[in-house]
Amino acid sequence: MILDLFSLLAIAAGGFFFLAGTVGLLRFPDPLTRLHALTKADNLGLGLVVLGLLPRVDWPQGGLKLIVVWLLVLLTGATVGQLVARVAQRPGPRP
Amino acid sequence: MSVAWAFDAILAGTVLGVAAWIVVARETFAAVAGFIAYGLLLALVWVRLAAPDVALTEAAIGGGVTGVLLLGAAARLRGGATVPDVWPAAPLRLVAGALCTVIAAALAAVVLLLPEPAPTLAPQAAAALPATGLGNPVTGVLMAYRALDTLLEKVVLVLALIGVWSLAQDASWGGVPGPQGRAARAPDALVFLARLLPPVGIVVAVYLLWLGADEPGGAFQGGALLAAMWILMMMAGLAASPAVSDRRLRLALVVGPAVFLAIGLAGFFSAGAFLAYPEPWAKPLIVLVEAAKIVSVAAALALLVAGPPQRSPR
Amino acid sequence: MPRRAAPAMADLLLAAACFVLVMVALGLVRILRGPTVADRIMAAQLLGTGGIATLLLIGAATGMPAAVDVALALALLAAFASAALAYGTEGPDDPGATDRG
Amino acid sequence: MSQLFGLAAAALVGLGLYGLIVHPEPLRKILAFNLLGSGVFVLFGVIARRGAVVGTGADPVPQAIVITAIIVAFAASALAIGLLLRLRQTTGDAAPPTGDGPP
Repeated sequence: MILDLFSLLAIAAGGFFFLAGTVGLLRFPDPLTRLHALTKADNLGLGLVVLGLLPRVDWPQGGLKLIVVWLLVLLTGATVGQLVARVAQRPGPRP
Repeated sequence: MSVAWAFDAILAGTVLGVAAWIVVARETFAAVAGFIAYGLLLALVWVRLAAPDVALTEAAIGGGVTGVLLLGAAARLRGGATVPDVWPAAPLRLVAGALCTVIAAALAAVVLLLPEPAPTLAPQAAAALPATGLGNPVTGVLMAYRALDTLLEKVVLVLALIGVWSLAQDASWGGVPGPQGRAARAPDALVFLARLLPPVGIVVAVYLLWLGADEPGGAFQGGALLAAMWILMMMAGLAASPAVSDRRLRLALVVGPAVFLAIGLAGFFSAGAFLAYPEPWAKPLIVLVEAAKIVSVAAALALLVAGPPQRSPR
Repeated sequence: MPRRAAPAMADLLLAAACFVLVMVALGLVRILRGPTVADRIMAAQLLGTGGIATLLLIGAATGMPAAVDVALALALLAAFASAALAYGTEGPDDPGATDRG
Repeated sequence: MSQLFGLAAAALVGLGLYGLIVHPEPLRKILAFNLLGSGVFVLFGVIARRGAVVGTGADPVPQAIVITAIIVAFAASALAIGLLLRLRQTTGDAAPPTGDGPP
């Protein structure tokens, strides 16, 4: 019961960060600020959802796989962020 | 109805919206970006349809490898003069639209009027499963029940590759695919990603291959993932694209179909039929074929993306 | 491996999946409309992450253990797709390529 | 429940066919053709889902056929794009391979 409550709280918090990421992506004025908003959804949104699901899976394989997924997204997210920032600095049509 | 129904409705609506965008988008690059998103969304649809094997394939092929193929084509086509945007006249478009609506409506009617109870081959497939020693019915169907399809499909991949290669100019036949000197400009972040991702990708691909016997996964899914990793390394300039005439490359391409065919022919003697497996050896043989297949699938997919040879052999 | 959740919990998990999916769908507007290449890559990245979250939530709600494996593959491929979007936009003879489509 | 995806699949086939017929650009025709194909695949998926029996989520036979089909569709797209690029190379930039119809 307490674990269920924990799951729901963590997942709800994760959902909030996805909301923040999407709103930022849609409303922020230029690519670099949008990138700032997006990374929050990437790292924290998924991280909190994974955290919320951890008590609901079998250990060790299920839980470890979940954590691996999150770590992978963290690493690639940071790297892709660099790529995006580089692309954003190219000359091109501005919003 | 329920939360599950609401989820499916949102998902179906999003997929249709993206599909409509792909058709009407003005810029080709935007349409291709939409197509990548479409592939990832379809993977969710397949999970909802209780088909994780297909979801893995769709994510890897639809979103990943096809996406790169189309992006490359869009970038290369962009160099020349712009294509005159001659859409058919409005009445013709209207007729085409009406025709397509009729076809879609007919299909929708078929979906709504599907026979009840649904015809199914699942019991037969499940009954044949113990003889193969496998736990994943989809792999069972691919490798035993419909093995001929799978074998021919390997051959189709190789034939398509021969087709693509034969489009090369005479001077570059047997040469190296891809335009020259492109990878030299790879940005640091891409190089880092190409160092980071492939080791993980290879582990996941082998894991999927191993898992394929009993859980969703298999040689196609693993092979597509391997191909994606190889393409990433070629994009970053960490791996040179191989010359088409390279003997090791050609060996990698044919090892899958060849092992499959050899074991299939051996089936005449050991089990009395083409592509039949002798009972106690079924599972090890199938795993062997899958292992050979993953190499060929990965090589064929990556080279199909790389395209015809464009630089002459040294 | 996720176990099948109790009905009430399953509905809540699915509702969370719905929510994340709607967020992703809204974010898709950026992949479709741009205006810059960077925006499209970011939206693809959000789609990847959100898709993984949705997948994990569905997997937990309906007791489908394979969903985690699909999520693992998706994590790799979303990064691959983002890299391809970033790099594939540069044509071979066109170093300063911009989002001309 | 799976009927919903069946209807979506029917609409996808219609959309893809429309794009295939009316779009002037060959690359976009290839894209549309892929949409059409994916609609057919999802239709297969719906039929597989309906054919589920106790113990399996869906009938494995259509699933296996769809996996094969996805790979073959990719091979066909790659060949089509190869032909398209070669055509562009041969005809040169001044005379793009499109007119009123497919090249």
